[in-house]
Amino acid sequence: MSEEKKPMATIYIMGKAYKVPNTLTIMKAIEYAGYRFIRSCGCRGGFCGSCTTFYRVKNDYKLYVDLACQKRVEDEMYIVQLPFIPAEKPKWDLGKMKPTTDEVIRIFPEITRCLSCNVCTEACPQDIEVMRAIQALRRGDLEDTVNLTFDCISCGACSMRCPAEITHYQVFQLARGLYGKYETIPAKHLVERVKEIEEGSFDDELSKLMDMNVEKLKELYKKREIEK
Amino acid sequence: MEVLYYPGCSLKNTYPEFEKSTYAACEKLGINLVEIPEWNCCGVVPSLATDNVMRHLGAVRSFINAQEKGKEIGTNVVVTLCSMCYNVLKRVNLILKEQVDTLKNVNDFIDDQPDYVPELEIVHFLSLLKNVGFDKLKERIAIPLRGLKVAPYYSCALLRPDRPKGVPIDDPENPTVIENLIRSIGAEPAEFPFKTECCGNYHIVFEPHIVEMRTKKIIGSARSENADVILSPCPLCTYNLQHGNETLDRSEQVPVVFFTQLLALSLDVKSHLSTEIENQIMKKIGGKKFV
Amino acid sequence: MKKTEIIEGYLGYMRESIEVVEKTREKRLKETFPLMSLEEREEILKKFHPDYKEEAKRPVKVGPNKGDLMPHEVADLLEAYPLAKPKDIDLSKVDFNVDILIIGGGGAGMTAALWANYTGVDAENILIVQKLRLGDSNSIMSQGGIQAADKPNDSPGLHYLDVMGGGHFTNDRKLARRLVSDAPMLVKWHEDLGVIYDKESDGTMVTIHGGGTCRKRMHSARDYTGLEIVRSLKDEVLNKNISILEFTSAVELLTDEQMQVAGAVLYNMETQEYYVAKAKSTILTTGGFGRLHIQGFPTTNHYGATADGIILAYRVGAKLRDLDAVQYHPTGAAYPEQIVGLLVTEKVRGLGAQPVNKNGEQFVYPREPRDVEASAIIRECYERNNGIETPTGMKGVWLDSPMVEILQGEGTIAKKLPAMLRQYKRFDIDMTQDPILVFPTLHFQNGGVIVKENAETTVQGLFAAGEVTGGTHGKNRLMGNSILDYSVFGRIAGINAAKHAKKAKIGKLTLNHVTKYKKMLKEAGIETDRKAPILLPEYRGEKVLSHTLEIF
Amino acid sequence: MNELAERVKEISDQNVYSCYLCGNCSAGCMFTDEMDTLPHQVIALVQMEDKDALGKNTSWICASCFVCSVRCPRGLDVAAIMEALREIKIRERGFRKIDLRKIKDIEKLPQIAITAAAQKFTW
Repeated sequence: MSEEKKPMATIYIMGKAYKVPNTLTIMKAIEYAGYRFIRSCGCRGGFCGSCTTFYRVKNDYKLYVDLACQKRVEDEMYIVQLPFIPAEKPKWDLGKMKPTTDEVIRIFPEITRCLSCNVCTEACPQDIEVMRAIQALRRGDLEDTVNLTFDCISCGACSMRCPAEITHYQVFQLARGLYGKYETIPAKHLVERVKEIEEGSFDDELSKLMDMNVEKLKELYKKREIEK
Repeated sequence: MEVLYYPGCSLKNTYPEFEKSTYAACEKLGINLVEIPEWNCCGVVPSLATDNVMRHLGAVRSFINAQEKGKEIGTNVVVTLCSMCYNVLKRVNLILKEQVDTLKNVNDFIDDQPDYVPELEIVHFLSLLKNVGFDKLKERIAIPLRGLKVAPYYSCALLRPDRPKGVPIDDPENPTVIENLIRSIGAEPAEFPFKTECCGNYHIVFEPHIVEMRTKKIIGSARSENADVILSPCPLCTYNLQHGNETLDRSEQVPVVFFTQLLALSLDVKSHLSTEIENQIMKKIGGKKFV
Repeated sequence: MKKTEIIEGYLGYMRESIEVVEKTREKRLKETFPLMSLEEREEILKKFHPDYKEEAKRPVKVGPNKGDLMPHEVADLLEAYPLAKPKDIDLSKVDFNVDILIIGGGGAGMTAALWANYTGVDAENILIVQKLRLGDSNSIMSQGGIQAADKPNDSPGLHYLDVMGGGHFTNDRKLARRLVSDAPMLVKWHEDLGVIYDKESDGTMVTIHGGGTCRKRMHSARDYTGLEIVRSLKDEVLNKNISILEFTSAVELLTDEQMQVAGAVLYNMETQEYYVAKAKSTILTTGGFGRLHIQGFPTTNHYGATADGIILAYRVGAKLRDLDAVQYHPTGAAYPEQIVGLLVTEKVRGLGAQPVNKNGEQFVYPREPRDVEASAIIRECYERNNGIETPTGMKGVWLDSPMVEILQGEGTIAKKLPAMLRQYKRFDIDMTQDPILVFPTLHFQNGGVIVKENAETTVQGLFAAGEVTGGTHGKNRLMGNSILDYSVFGRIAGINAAKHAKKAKIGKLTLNHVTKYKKMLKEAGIETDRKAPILLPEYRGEKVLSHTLEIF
Repeated sequence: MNELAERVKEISDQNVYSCYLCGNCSAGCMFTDEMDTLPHQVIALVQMEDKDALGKNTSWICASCFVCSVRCPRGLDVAAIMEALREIKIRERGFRKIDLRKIKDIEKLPQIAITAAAQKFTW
């Protein structure tokens, strides 16, 4: 199909109308329109959370949030991006903390203001049940909080919508850190292997392999058994 | 008997002994508490603003979850232990029963859950015990706490305000339900003029001296009545009273325990009292159960 | 069913092929396609791997690697002029004077910063400059996992054999040995930082196979492994108060009269101001070159993967290796158009999904080393013509993802591949029910700056770690060894840069190497207005670009 | 009804003109030692549309114990009137009574206390 014949959509980038092919993602459409990203563009694959985009569509009061790299444009879309979440990151030392909600509240007392309005959940482009996760934390259920928020990419859309001014993505990072550090069982075999390596248990094996010529190495490689 | 149970943040985070002693007692009494799944924070203090229903949402979401769970197990009774939670939940539920517009408003706003049909009954655990009957309870007591003098501290949230009608669990000016409980477990209630006075509530956060002023008076009153312990239904009062105790000389302090802990002790199940307090009590009643 | 009608994400004619795939599924569940012999591998690579296309490469004309074959896209940048003229930069005014300058804030950069800090360099004496936001990198995108030989049936030796075999025995053996020996220690470090790896209830790591592994040693955190590690690193870097400059790139390294690297000229991408950053040790952790779109391939890489590091290093005389070896990940998304080129993690195959052609037949062992697997898919699409063509004219083969649910139990994809599931759901495709269409995509820069075992480059004062370096993986990296690479060598770079900073004496700052490089370009007869590094790719619409005026 | 009284009614559904200033609320209040103005006096100020009512510390010292509300012979919910006065201030743009991040000894406080303070002193 030639460029001109492609079905087009009209989108409003910060209020200005542009015609763009309707198969593009918001990100590619903004570029097509002539913008070059410095901010609001990162991994382009749905992992980094930098391209959070707020939009409305015609005849709809609802405010939508999606990642620009993961959302296809629609006709009559009114778009603005969130280049930065205005928030300092509070500092903490996980090593000196306990895995409790009280510790999280010590850093983020504002989570006690959660109104259960659930607007955060509506805002999350990762479909995380954000309010549920905050409330799980209030219930002292760190594990539930972690499981609910594991897919959080810290885009901060929730935090821009929250009437209680919670910066959820930071709260969840702390919760996951505490859980990971204190509430998961350390892998025993890992500790043992680190010790074996430190003691030099594999030095001979490795040195032998290092000194081996390529042909012999290839032989060994071919002969290695693949674990089922 | 199977009822729905709303724990609240304190029982899960601050005072697990309150919940654990209750579970222990309930098992003995044949009461099955079914925790509401995914309950939300109630907000602790009810919003008195009539033009802002946002602050009721946490309670309503818990009602919805309770309602759905209730359908499964066949009950509409929600029991609370924390008196602050009780006050908020009771009040909001009554408002929703009375005010059709408010109910519609919150149901419309909460579009991600089923509608709330205000048919739940919010009951404080003390009322539940009262309904079971203190006489009947008395029959189950294994270790009567004879000789133990207990100051019944109601504080505010179980008694006030009577608006919407039906919030108080007893007469706001002269309640007796805790005294009845104390008697049924074999202990002696102290005459306690400060039993319905306020501990200072949330002022502990920014104006702790207000709480200190209040709790010193309350503890002093209990002490002058020779109370061995103060019995509390409220985690916040308990915290504030303990804070008050810390500002006093050891000789002037009166230990504060949750009512369910004494109940559990008298039923000869795990009270989750601190060893020190449990020993003190057992010594006082001449019991053999030294931990 | 209409051929052009869209049914649950797929066009009608694709649905017809999916039906065939469904028909053969039961039979395939019991079959394993045989592994290729080393000879077969060599043959298929020569015939189908894009690296073996002679016309895609040329010998570079200048510098330490003069005469080495490189993709045109890389040679173009090595044979390009600097962005800034040395005489326009006032080196007498130093804006940042630090012990350690780290260029690139992805996994390698943050790991290096933390270990430099652990080694005794104060947080304020470490500066990370990052073109995008801290952590926005390929590191955060890696899904599959990290390899470490930490199970009783495994050993660093077996891991070493896999690394060497995957790299076709072209690896720097010392680096490979370091990679496998330090692996368990780094995973342990992550565990201590609070990284939540997938574990059994008794704490045992859940490990699976990756392409080219003989033991199940891939540790993951669902399919957000990179995200989970990077956000933990980022949190730690911020907690330690390490200095960070975001939206700032390094446009040139600085040297002193002794030709030691002594920092860099930085460029604030937003205000266009430059800064002079003086450092006793400089660490390059700039990542790779995916966004150069070698041979026009789509890429899995993040926006800033533009090869800046190798350009900067090359200009100060650092030697490079293996830049002719480009890794095409066998399974990039080929459909829908919106996500073409994005990664379909190898973990999908690790959990049992088979690549199958339009007739529902297997044509390759699902977990050959990446280059071999990619070549087999290219062969299936173009020589044997058994691919499925998309509306944009691309071809791909099916990756039979519903097999994961059958083999590992219903709900496995939601639990172990939430990112993949979400990505397809966004475009109405349910990968638990339907296969997904894949084709190789540009994934990794196998080669890069030559480093010694201590992460130092061939130039004094310059260290490097992660994808910007070459040697560890030889001509082909295995899955799960890139997180490992930046972890192991990020740590080593941090420690050794810290040690070096303690004794280094930096003289007068110069850009003499740039002047010299320009002279070299002129002498080689390179007349061009190409400039490098390019910092960010250019994706603006052609119509716009052909109508721009530079007025402000 | 004056504008301030109107606003109080809007928020609390309480008509301050019902109050005949008997002082029962102030007599029963356990916190008057801390107040610069007694509860019934503040109500009088509202009746007179004296904006000073909003500047008095009375409503902020009120601990919502509801003794006043229970004892009011006119059936007024005095605690709700105090809440209305707080709310009027809290809803003002830029007004900030407390900063939760600056609570002293926060690690010692239970969630219930912080939540209650947050509910009463922030919007």
